[in-house]
Amino acid sequence: MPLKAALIRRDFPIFDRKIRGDNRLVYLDSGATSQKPNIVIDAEADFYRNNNSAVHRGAHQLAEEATEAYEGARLIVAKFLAADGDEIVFTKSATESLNLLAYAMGNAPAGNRFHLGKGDGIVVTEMEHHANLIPWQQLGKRTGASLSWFKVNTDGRLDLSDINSVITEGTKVIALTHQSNVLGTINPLEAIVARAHEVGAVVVLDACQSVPHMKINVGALGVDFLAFSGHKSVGPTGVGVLWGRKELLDELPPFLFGGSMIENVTMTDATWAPVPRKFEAGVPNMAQVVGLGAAIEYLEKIGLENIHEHEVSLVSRLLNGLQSIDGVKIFGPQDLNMRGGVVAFAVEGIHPHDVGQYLDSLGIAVRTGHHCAWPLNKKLSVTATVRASVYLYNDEADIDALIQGVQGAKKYFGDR
Amino acid sequence: MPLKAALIRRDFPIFDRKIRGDNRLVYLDSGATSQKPNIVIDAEADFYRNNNSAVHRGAHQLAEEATEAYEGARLIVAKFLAADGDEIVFTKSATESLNLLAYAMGNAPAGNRFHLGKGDGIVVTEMEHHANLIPWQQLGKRTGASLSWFKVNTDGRLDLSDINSVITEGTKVIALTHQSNVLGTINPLEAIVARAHEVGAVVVLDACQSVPHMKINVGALGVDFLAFSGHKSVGPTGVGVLWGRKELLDELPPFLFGGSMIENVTMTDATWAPVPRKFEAGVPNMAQVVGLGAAIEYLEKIGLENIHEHEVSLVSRLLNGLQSIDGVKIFGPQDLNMRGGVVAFAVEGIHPHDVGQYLDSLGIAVRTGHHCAWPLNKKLSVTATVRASVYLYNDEADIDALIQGVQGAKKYFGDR
Amino acid sequence: MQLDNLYQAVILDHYKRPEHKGLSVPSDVQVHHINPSCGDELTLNLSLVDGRISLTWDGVGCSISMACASMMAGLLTGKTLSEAEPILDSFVSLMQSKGTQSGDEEILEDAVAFAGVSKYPARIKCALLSWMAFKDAAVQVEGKQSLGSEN
Amino acid sequence: MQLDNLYQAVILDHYKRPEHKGLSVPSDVQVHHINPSCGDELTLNLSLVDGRISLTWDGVGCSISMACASMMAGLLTGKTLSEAEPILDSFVSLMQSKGTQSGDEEILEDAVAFAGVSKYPARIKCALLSWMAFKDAAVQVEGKQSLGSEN
Ligand SMILES: Cc1ncc(COP(=O)(O)O)c(C=O)c1O
Ligand SMILES: Cc1ncc(COP(=O)(O)O)c(C=O)c1O
Repeated sequence: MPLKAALIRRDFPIFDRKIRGDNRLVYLDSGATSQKPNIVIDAEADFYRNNNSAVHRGAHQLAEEATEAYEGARLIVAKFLAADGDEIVFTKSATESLNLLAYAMGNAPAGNRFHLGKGDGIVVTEMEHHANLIPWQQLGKRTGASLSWFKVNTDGRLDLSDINSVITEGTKVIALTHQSNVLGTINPLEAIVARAHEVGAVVVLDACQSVPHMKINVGALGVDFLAFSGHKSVGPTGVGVLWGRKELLDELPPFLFGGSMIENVTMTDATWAPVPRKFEAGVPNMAQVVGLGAAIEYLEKIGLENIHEHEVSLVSRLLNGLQSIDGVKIFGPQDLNMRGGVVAFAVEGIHPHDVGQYLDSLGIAVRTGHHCAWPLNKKLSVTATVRASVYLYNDEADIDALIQGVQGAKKYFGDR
Repeated sequence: MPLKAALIRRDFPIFDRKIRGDNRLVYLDSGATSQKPNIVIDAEADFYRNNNSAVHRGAHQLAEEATEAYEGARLIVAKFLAADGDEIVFTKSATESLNLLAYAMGNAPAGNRFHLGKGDGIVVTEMEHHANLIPWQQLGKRTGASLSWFKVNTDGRLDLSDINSVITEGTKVIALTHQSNVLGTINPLEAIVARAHEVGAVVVLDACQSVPHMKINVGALGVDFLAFSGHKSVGPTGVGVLWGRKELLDELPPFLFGGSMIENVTMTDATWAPVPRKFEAGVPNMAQVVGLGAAIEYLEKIGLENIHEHEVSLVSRLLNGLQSIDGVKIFGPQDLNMRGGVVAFAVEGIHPHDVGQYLDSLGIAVRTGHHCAWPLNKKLSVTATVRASVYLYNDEADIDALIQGVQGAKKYFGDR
Repeated sequence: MQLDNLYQAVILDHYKRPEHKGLSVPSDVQVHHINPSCGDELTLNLSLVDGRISLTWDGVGCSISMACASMMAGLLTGKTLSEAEPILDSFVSLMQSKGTQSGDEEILEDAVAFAGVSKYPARIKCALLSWMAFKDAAVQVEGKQSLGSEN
Repeated sequence: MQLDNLYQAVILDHYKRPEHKGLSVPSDVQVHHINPSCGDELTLNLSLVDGRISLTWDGVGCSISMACASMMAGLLTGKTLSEAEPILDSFVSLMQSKGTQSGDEEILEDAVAFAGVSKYPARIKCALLSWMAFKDAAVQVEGKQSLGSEN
């Protein structure tokens, strides 16, 4: 069912404002963070106004209500991913979710399946966001495990030709992105998951750029852990999700230590509560979790399939438009079947920052820079790119504005 | 200047609601989490409605505005603590702030002043919240450093008589709470800070229960790091603060790895941005940080001295009232000069859960349990206590309701 | 008063005059359970005498958890493990009913008095403390028996 | 167009026809600075000839950062380190002025064209990239000199 972006935009109050004078907001930076509908803003506010209280503690009515709201959101997220409630851990961001995994594995004692040491291997890819690269670099340094990676082809896809020599018997973890936040590439997972499980490794999926944009069923993907951020999913800032298979979360040691994650505590020792509470120390980001529940219900009402279809059609228009401009180079696959709503490009002779600044003067928000994927930029031999990313509230007029804007930038910087 | 709690309550929308039928809300659980004024709720919502965008990235107007709002809040917090902006790190909670320190110290290589190993010592106290105990237990286990602690006297104060044998030449870190979240004790810091610095150790202050309730000047306290939570300071959930001396934060290795905290990244290595960004990986909890800024401005407008005075007067009334009830035992010091607005007590023959449940039926919210300080409970030989905690919106009627409620509970459970 | 629904007289009776309290020595299995959110503790001794359950317990906790242990011990003592199973299931489902069930008196006898607890989510753990301890003990004792029968 | 305030003609000129670009060999000190938020890079060679600054540079970056390096090199070359200091200070304070200053032409000459940058917080780092590199290089070269004079 085609989306009515104009109607959807009415749910998002930020589109009422003007940019740089009297320009309408053309927001093409949802890959960095999405805008928020009223229903999400209100869910957070209503929690504070009516039910605010520390969850899982206190035997008073507010505490009961807060707990119900918080745990209710967990069930919404679980259903959304086709997972169990006990498999959903709330964090502050995808960055924390991924660091949680790396640190928790670092905490695993010998004998634990997550224990890493010399001879063990961690595998990533050249297209990872820093959040799914540096934690693993550091885990390798801390434990002695080696780090290796899948290369990226010139067309912006993973090179899986050497899969059996990249993922070896010693490999314990493979961490990769579902969709590149620069190239837009959607990585095929079957071969990697199969090979990983063949050697007894777990697969960690950075789903920041996929979960908000397409229907995800964790069972069908076959991965073992998955991370995403609320703020990219029309949800509040300050909340992320880690999903993991129950039996793996059971075995994984905890990460943050403090209140509510314990079973018993003495001055010198502590034991842990069952999952998911083992991973949720302290008074949690309650209002944000409740807001994320509202966000996911909103996305589901619109339909993730519809959102994905809408984005594909916008990206198709965008790719065509950009290709028609002389001197524009697009990074990443052109095949719409293997890409999502993120398009990175460069304009010959004009630095991305300058392109971005010119677009901004027209009210068009894009991202410029290395997009937290510096090694990928180096591989592509660019210092920076312009990145436009679309979401459910964008429409064809936004795409056309961008294309005209790029033409305008060429004129502006070329003719002066 | 005496507070007008009745006027203040009008700023907090939750007091419009009714509890368990038609009871007014008597909220005496601010030690767990505080309620939020409209101005804070609106600050978060307004950020989403007007300026939402990823900070420190993108060269468009929204990104500029979001960055200004976010960094503006940092300056508010810095001024509030009489610190520098670069010394303020935003986290998701005090729990994260304290874990950040423990993990970052665990990451320190030999030669770094925070490096710990066999022969080094970590010192805590028997009255720590789990959030300021377990991270240090675990750091000790990971590094081989030993854990020792200050004992708690029978009157609920720290026993500093053996300070020179608890803090020794090998001690690297002393982590303690400013105010106990169970006993209400405000710990004197001079002797500990002096001894710590004499042996070259750093002092980490868990200020969760003090920063929201009294004027704090980090320089005057003399400590080296300080942590508190936004949600206990009339701020949003999902935001915490770590303050640290600039030169110490400079030397401390990072904790969470990801976007925005880097200087340069290759496939195998990374270098770090200057503080505070080194400690703020990923798209941060922007709306919550902005909300915290509004919360602190609100508290400052009312005046921390006034808030503290108000709480002391309420606690005085509460202690007197409880002492007049037969069979009520109060834990912690009775001297109002060394205690804050948290009072834990037990009622002979009635389990705290049952007392709490009875109070709840009257609309009175208290906390029951071990309050995440299990070792302290064991030391006090109780499995649980009832805890009432006051804040700026409480008044004498709240205290009187609690005292009557306790009397009612005695009757309810005693006579049946 | 709505609270009377939670604190039925029979519950407070058991709290004040607990039954089967005091641990028998020896027992086939002993389990120790804690409610981490409040620190309440329960130790349960389970023996099978001619295949019939014998339960004794000790602990510290609130009226709900202690009364529940007392009533449970009375209810299950003398039953076989397979007779106990549906009783456990019935009690657990009553607790999860959010106040929509009143409990099957045929099965639960006096323990239907705990129906009111299901409306107070924070207290359900109190009521289940002893039952979860029993569940744990039953699994252990069955393990021991099957080991024994293999020898 | 408001944007013209940011992209003054003289800035775009320097961007298209940069001056002092191409690194001299040898130099007293060489520094390499990066703008981590965008990946822009600048290498700056600083030599002192009879106490007078000689600057050459190379790099990749946006019009603002590259034009700024070009103009700065021209402005500082031939000056002494102590003459350069107030120029640096003046430029930094112009950048921090949030659009409230227009810059002192006596001191900054053509570099007042960057006044518009101060209204775009995200671009201030671009303009400061070369100046911070110079500051760093100046400290290093002074360190070398004082070492030299001790010998
Ligand atoms: C003394 C003390 N320390 C630490 C914490 C942990 O704070 P949070 O749960 O907000 O992370 C709390 C509150 O729960 C506390 O009272
Ligand atoms: C692919 C990818 N991974 C990880 C992240 C990190 O997410 P966050 O900054 O929300 O923690 C992002 C977004 O910045 C991303 O696009």
